[in-house]
Amino acid sequence: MLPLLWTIPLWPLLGFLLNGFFGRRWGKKTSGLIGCATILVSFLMSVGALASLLSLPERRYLVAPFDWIVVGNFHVPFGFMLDPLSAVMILVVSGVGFLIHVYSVGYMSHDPDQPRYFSFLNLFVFFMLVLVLADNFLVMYIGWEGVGLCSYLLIGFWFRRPSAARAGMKAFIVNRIGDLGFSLAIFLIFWNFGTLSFIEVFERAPAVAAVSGGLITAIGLLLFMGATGKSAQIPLYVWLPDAMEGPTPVSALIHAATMVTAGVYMVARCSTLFALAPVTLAVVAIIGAATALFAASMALVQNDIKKVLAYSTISQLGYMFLALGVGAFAAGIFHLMTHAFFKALLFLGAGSVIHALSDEQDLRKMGGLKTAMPITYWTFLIAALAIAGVPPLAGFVSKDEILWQSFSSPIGHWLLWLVGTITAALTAFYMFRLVFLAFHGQSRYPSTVHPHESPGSMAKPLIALGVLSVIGGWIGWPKVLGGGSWFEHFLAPVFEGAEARLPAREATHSLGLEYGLIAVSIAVGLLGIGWAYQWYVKSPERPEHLRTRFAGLYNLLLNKYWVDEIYDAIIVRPLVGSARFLYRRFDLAVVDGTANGIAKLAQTLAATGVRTSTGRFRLGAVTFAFGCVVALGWVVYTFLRVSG
Amino acid sequence: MTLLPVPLGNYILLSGILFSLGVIGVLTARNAIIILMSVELMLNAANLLLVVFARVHGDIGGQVMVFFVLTVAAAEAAVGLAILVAVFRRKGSVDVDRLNMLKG
Amino acid sequence: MGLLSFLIFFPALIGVLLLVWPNERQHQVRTIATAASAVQFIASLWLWFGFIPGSGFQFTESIDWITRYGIGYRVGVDGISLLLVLLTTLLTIIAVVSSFSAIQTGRKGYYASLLFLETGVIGAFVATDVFLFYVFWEAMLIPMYFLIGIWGGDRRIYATVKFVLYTMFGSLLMLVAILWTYQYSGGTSGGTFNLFDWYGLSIPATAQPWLFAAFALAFAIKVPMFPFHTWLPDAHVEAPAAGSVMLAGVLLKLGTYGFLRFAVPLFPLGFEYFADTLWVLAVVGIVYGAVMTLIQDDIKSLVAYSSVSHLGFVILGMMALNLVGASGSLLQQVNHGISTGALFLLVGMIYERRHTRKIADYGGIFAVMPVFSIAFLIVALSSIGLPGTNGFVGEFLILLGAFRTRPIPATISALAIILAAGYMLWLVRRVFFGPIVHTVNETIRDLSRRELVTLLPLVILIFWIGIYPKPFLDRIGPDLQLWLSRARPQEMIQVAPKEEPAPAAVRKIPQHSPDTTLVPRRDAVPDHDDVATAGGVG
Amino acid sequence: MADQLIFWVAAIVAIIAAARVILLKNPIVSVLHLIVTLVALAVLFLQLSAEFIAALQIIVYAGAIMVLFLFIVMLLNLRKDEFGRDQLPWLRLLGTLAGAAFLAELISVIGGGRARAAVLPQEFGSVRSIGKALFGEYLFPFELTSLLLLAAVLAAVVVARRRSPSEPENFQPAAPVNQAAGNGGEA
Repeated sequence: MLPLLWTIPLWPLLGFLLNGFFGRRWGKKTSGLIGCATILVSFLMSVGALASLLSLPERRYLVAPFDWIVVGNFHVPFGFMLDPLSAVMILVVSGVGFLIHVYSVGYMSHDPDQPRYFSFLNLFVFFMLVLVLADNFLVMYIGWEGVGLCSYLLIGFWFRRPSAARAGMKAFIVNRIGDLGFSLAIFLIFWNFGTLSFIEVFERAPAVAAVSGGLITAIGLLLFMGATGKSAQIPLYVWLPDAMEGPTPVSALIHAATMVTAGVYMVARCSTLFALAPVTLAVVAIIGAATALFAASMALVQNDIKKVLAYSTISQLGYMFLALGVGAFAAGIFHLMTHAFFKALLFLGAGSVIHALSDEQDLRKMGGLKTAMPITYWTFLIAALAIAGVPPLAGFVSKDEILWQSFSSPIGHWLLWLVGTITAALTAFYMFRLVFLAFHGQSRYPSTVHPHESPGSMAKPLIALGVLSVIGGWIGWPKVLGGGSWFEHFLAPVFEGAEARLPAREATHSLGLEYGLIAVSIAVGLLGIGWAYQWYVKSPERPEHLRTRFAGLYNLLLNKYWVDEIYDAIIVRPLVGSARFLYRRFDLAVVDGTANGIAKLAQTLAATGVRTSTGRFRLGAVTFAFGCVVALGWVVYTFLRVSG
Repeated sequence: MTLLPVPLGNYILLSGILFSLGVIGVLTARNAIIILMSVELMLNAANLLLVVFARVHGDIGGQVMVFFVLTVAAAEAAVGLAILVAVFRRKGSVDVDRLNMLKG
Repeated sequence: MGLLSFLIFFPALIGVLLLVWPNERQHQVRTIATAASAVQFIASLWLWFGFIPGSGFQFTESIDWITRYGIGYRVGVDGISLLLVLLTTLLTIIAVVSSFSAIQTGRKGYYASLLFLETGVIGAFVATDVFLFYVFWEAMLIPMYFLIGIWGGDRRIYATVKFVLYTMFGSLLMLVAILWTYQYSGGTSGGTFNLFDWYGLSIPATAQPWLFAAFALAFAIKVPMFPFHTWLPDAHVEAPAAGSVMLAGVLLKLGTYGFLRFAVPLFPLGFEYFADTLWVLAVVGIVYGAVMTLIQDDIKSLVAYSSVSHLGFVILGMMALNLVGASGSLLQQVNHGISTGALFLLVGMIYERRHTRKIADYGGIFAVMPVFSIAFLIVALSSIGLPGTNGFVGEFLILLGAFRTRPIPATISALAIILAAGYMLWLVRRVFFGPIVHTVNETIRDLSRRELVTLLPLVILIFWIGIYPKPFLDRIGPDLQLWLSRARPQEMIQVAPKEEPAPAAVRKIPQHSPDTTLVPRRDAVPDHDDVATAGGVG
Repeated sequence: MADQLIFWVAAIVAIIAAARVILLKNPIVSVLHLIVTLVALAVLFLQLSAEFIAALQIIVYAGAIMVLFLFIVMLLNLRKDEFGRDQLPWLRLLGTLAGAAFLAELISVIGGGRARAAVLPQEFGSVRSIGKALFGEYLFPFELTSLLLLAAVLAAVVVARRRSPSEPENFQPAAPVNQAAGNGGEA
């Protein structure tokens, strides 16, 4: 199976081409079928690849179908690599992707442009698989910008809506800013390592680090800049909330499960580089924690169901980066996987709610859907519990592991743990605020709307994801709670390079402390749920009351700390303004002006010349006479000088 | 070896004076007739010198030159005056400043 | 009569034929022009397959013309000019086919001008005699003058006169420099205009800056580089669609080609003297061009200003003085020809339908013209350098190379790829997305079959070069290596190689140190290119 | 001694007459003064043994050309100069300046010179010697002068003839002074 590794991404590409060219002619039904089929095939192949990978002793398989760019000694093959890390990723991408495709068949059934939707979705999966399977930085960069393109296309899918088109453009440009950092890192890597392939770069990393540590830090920071762009961390997160303009399954696949995790995957993949630069790791951890808290705070007050989930995603990504920052690479990836399950489920659940209320997204116009949509409600509840960190669900396992690592890891810090724990509380609160507002209480939607449970094709994926959200955590059940933390061992070979570079982990952490922290995180989760219950079910008027008292704070959070407006004011508006000023004053006036000026100068010279010939010839006669005088004078002068 | 009545310099000086008067006449006069006559004056100044040097070098060529200058002067005067008549007929006056048809 | 001479004079011949074609049979003019440019393209394909990478100038012909002054009709093609000649023939046939419906008046003159333009440009690309190059360099201005002057928009006279005067001003200085260098080659007593001899000349260091400056100015105006770019938007806005395609696709490349063929290798010390200024001008050109593009309200001038930015990249690649940068620069010249050529074709198509170039007059076109919009999106993505398209390969190599030589300017220029994404996607949003504001836009018909056929080859090339650029890179590699050995003056190599290898660490790793490819000694380079006229048909 | 006296008298007369030619306003008087100058020069010619030239000077120059001038002046009835204010007064100054400059340059070159002259053959200035020269060495220029005179005659006739009879003879006298002089109306 492994030699066919490089065909895994080709299936979705085939789906893209088929749907792209013939989709309209074949109608919606078949285009949906093709879309799902290609993803299923690549999922099955991924499973097969994982199986055969397990049998390989050194857990790594490389294949390079052809040479992409060869100039002098700059040699970049179009190569793929399968190792435990990329195996996990392709499984998540194709697995969750397949479920979302099935869900989309139902969700997009009424949309005339369904073929175009499925072709773009398949193209996205293709680029994501290329990104994840790449064996060198440049092929990863293809996937990197490719997924950016697809998110642009899919966010702006309903292009008739100006806000969607604007959001798409914003997403692509902010991603591009991140990609700039990534490409600069690639340049630095090539010129200092002589190659771009992961294996060789990581082999040489220690030698280069020995010579100039600063270089590795610079590379690390630039790579992380790319990651913040793609995974929506401070300061480049502004595009994700607006990305909710796209169809909900798109948000589920791209803006929750796969694309946004590309940054986390990249940092994990380059763990050796990051491990060699403690400064960079610290930056990653701090930004991760800060983003988690910052995003969670904004999620508290959002009224749009998808916006809440968007900020929740940013916050959870912050967790993953926190894990990577403290050296717990495996924990980060584990949370990535579990997050993919329950966040996708949350989005799809929100999707079926919106679908049922005929495209109503405002929480204040929902309520009491518990009875009308039991499956959606229960699966949504499971996911909410998981994200809130209630054992034994997946969310608890991965989040707790991160919190523990951030505390216990030699390069971790208790402050990071504290921020993480506070965020966990906030997460539990806003999730259950959403649950109670949407599903409990009396219905606030207009009577004309009759919410109904979404059809089978949408319900089944919800159930599947629900199951995954529950059992997903068990494969990484930590030893301390009697599990085999199998997931960590599975990824160990990938991160052993990095582990070796990190300061040794003293094993003497007392078990008691670990249990204590686990208890604290569970308590915090329940606290959040109870707090939400208290405010939104017990006494619904309290949030109203608080809103008036802390109006300032409320508005600050509601308007997202006015970050968008600040960016617009300090970057976009001055840029466009100065461009217009430069164009009008400088380009047209000065540069073009000088060119036209020279032309005018020639004309004016000619005009003055003409004016002197007045036609009265006496003037001419005199000038002629003086000419003769001068000529004669010269003759006389030379004559005198000679004879003199 | 015979002698000139006066040293050569005087002749040249005389011719020079006559020539300058001619030039001044051409440049300052506003009546076309005067200008034409000044030109004749300049020609005569040249004739004088020709004759003087013919005498000094004993070469008859000088005087032949004067003969030719004379014919040229005659031709020039004829044409000049003809133009003058035409201008007068057209402009009603021979004031030179009226002739500015060649204005740029 | 070699293949190259055929490629040069065949279009001119057909052009004359078209001019004398009887008026009443006007409709045949189109078919003749298409047939001629098709034959021309196929002939140039022979060039592609017959070319042997790495063996210097091929298909060379040398006929004495004015022996008294050492002027000869010497032509030849090498890695540097091969791709550009192919680009010319491809764009010409596309230009011809695309103007069937656009041009109704004076068809004969129009197609004849296109063909004469092709003659002039190919002549300039393949001339290996500096005098011959100058003749073609001036000759190609005339057809372009007519193309813009007669079939252009409303301010065409101003635009075309400005274009010709601007270029003429530059090329006159170049003529002075050519004659000056001619003196060094022996002047009127035994001097020669043969480029290969000129490469061997040892021009004193004091004169090189002046000579380089003159050549560089002429080419900088043509590229166009920063201060001399204002003629480009006017020329493009007023030129007919096919005229713009040829102008952007091919004429601009003569500027950059000129640097590669003449200015830099002939006067390396002069090049080094002006290195800093050129670096600054390139970076300013890139960023300033991108910023200017941002706020254009006319599609054509937007694309024109973006060309200023793209060609700034080409110069940047050249300034990097390493194989990676140079290959990227040459490849980007071809890429720019393809993507900007396609953009002008597309703009021409909607101009034919709506007769306006203002962005504000459009909106929501995607719903009405899906095929057109997808084509435009693909070309737009290629122009902003999305991986998988040709733009990325060129731009990446350029930035990679430039980063090696001077990281700071390279980083600043890299900012322009964000601006590029900005202005292009903003254009796409305002034209294609959003609701249909002007009702007249609802009735535009989508692309006709003919229009699709003109776009197809360009889109295919966009993806071919993007995904598998190897055949192109292999063909240009060796000759660029030769160019580098000439561009970096001899003494530079002995004293302190400008290209000192990376920090010590890499030196420890023997096999993979970047770009310390052995630079052949100057004398080792086959000075007088007496390479047998391999592959020549004649 | 007599020779010197004759020279000085003739010279003085010539200079004064020439000066009055350009200074006087009345054209008729100017013509007469020019004739006086010519005669004075003729005298000098005689002194320099150029009898034929002197004769020519009197007969052709004074007799024919000056008579033509007089005729024209009479024909056009040019009375006292009634031209208006001079447009370019500074021009007059420049003119004199140019003349003076010529003279100065000439004077700076003269350098005295001596009175010696060559021994002359017997009938040096006579008609015979000039005739021999004219039809000998200078035959070709002589024929050319005939051509020149023919051209001049033709030109004079063509230019001076009245256009078509229909053309009204706008033979009005000079327009009143200031109006005409106003910045050359019909520029």
